[in-house]
Amino acid sequence: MSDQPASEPPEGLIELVEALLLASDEPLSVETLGVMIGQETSPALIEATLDRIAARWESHRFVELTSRRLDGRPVWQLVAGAAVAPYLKAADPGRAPRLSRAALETLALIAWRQPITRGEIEAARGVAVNPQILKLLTERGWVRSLGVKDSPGRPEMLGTTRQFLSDFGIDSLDELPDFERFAGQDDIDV
Amino acid sequence: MSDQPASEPPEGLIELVEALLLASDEPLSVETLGVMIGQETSPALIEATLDRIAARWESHRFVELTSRRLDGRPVWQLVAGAAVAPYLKAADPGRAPRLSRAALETLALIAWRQPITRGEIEAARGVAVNPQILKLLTERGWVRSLGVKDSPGRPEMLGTTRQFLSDFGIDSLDELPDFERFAGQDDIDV
Amino acid sequence: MSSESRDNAELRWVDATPRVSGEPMEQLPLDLYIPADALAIWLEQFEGPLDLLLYLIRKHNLDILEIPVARVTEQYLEYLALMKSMAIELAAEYLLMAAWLAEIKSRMLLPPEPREDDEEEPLDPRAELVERLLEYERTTRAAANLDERPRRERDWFDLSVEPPERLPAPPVPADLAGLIAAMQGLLREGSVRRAHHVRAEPLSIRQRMTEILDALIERPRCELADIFRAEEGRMGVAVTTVAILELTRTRAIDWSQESPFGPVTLFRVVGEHEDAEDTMEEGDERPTGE
Repeated sequence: MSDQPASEPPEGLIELVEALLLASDEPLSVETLGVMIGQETSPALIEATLDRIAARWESHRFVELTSRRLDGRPVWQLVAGAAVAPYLKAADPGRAPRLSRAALETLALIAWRQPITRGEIEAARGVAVNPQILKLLTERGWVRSLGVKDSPGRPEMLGTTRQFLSDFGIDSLDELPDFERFAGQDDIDV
Repeated sequence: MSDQPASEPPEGLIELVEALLLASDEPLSVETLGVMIGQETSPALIEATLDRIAARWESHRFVELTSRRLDGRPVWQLVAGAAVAPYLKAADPGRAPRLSRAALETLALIAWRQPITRGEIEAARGVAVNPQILKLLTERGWVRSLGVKDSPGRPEMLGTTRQFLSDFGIDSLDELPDFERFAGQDDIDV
Repeated sequence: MSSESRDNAELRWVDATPRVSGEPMEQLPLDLYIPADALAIWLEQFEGPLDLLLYLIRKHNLDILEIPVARVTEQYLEYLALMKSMAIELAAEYLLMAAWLAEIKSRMLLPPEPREDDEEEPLDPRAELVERLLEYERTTRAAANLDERPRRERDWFDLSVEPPERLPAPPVPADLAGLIAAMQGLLREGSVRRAHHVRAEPLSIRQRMTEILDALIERPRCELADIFRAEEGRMGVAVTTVAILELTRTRAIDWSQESPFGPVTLFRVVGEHEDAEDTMEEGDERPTGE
């Protein structure tokens, strides 16, 4: 901020800068605001205006004026707080999340065949494992690394977590149905 | 509005609806706001909240709450008026260029006469269609291809988009006045 | 109505002048002269010969349905001469219009052809010109109608605050039944236990395309998962995938995925291109090998 005390910004300037911040898609720097408003408005006055806008929105529960650095200079933007997210989400239909078949198969293989490497999953499913699926399963807290396998390339071994057990309502991995005995019979029909 | 007097909306609700209006890309209906906020909030209360938000911004020189009809129901949006245009343009001179008469006439023919081919536009205007105009109209998201016409040369058929409707504040194409009504002998005698 | 005397046209002309746009009479050009520098700027405003012609007719408040072709043609040609003298590049459309006007004019000078049957009125040579002028006038009015509407980015601006940082995706619910079914499917496919049981499978891509289309006739959309048949193994997956891609390429069907790794929905294309925007890029996996 400037050394000189800036004069008190007039109400019209505060409202103009507020409207410009709201109407711009990008965060604005003091320089850009200066170009918009015109050269006769000093940077110090614009900064004082931003201070006033920040103060105005400070009491607002859901919107605030934030500043961050972009290309080495501070830029300003009005942003909605995280508390708004669930409300916005609520009107977004068709997003009822579900695991895709690919994700379910990957998770099943990890659950039943752990420790299992990515290569083994690919071999079993016949398709490349999309890294996004592993990321999703990891972020969801269901899959974790069990270390690396002592084989060429030292591939990572994957397994399930306690969170996986509790989310799927099972006490231990032993509770997962044992298909292997029946699998042989199924083979005959294939 | 409801017959029953709505109770005074709490400050938190006002700020929430304000934040939702600002954080959504689309204008919002009372119904959508209801879905966002939760079923226990009555439409009457949401309408009272919108009234309060409108009143809050009424004194603002550049921002106002506006309502228009979209798909047959009123929707609400916080917008800035034309007064901010020169300021926004100052920082981005290429922003929303003025529409030439040629562009407007071409757009009007596409809007009223869709699906229409380039050849039909040229016949109606008596001059060749400048490709730059179609490029501009397409880039602004107003005009799109509707496929090719099953006639010699298989010319492309053009039509307007939802974005066109929303940018021009048109509820639906049915809302456009009958093209034939524009024939005017009468309003020549000024 | 077909033969209008020149005098009559002259009279209309003079009559019309005082009424144009309510401008003071002395400022109205009674002939065509306007200063050359003004003309250059002024001519640029015309969108073409129809526009210029319409202007000439409207400026002098002539009934478009009764255009005094002789008079208008002269005036139009004078404009063209002016444009030429000022080295304004004359578009072919203007010359074409001049030729058309001259043709109409010459046909108007001829006595109406004696008609064999009296039932039909003789075709007015001006009829087509009038129709095109009226159509163009409607277009200019429609354009003005559009321009008058409050427009985004001109008369109003969207306001937005940046939505909250990356809306957290709602957690995917745990689905034990689905998990077990997936494992069962994998086992039944045989790919988990056995390497390859390559057999000449009686699976045809064409056949599968037909089946998918049949399924989409019964209902407008269906889940990709419903199309795959676990019992067909990897070959079945491959055949079905190729069939779907082929149908997509021919735009017989389309598909969408609401969210990454979400279920893929197939739907039939209804002739509109409306849905094309919803189409996502490739699926989340591609067959390897096979």
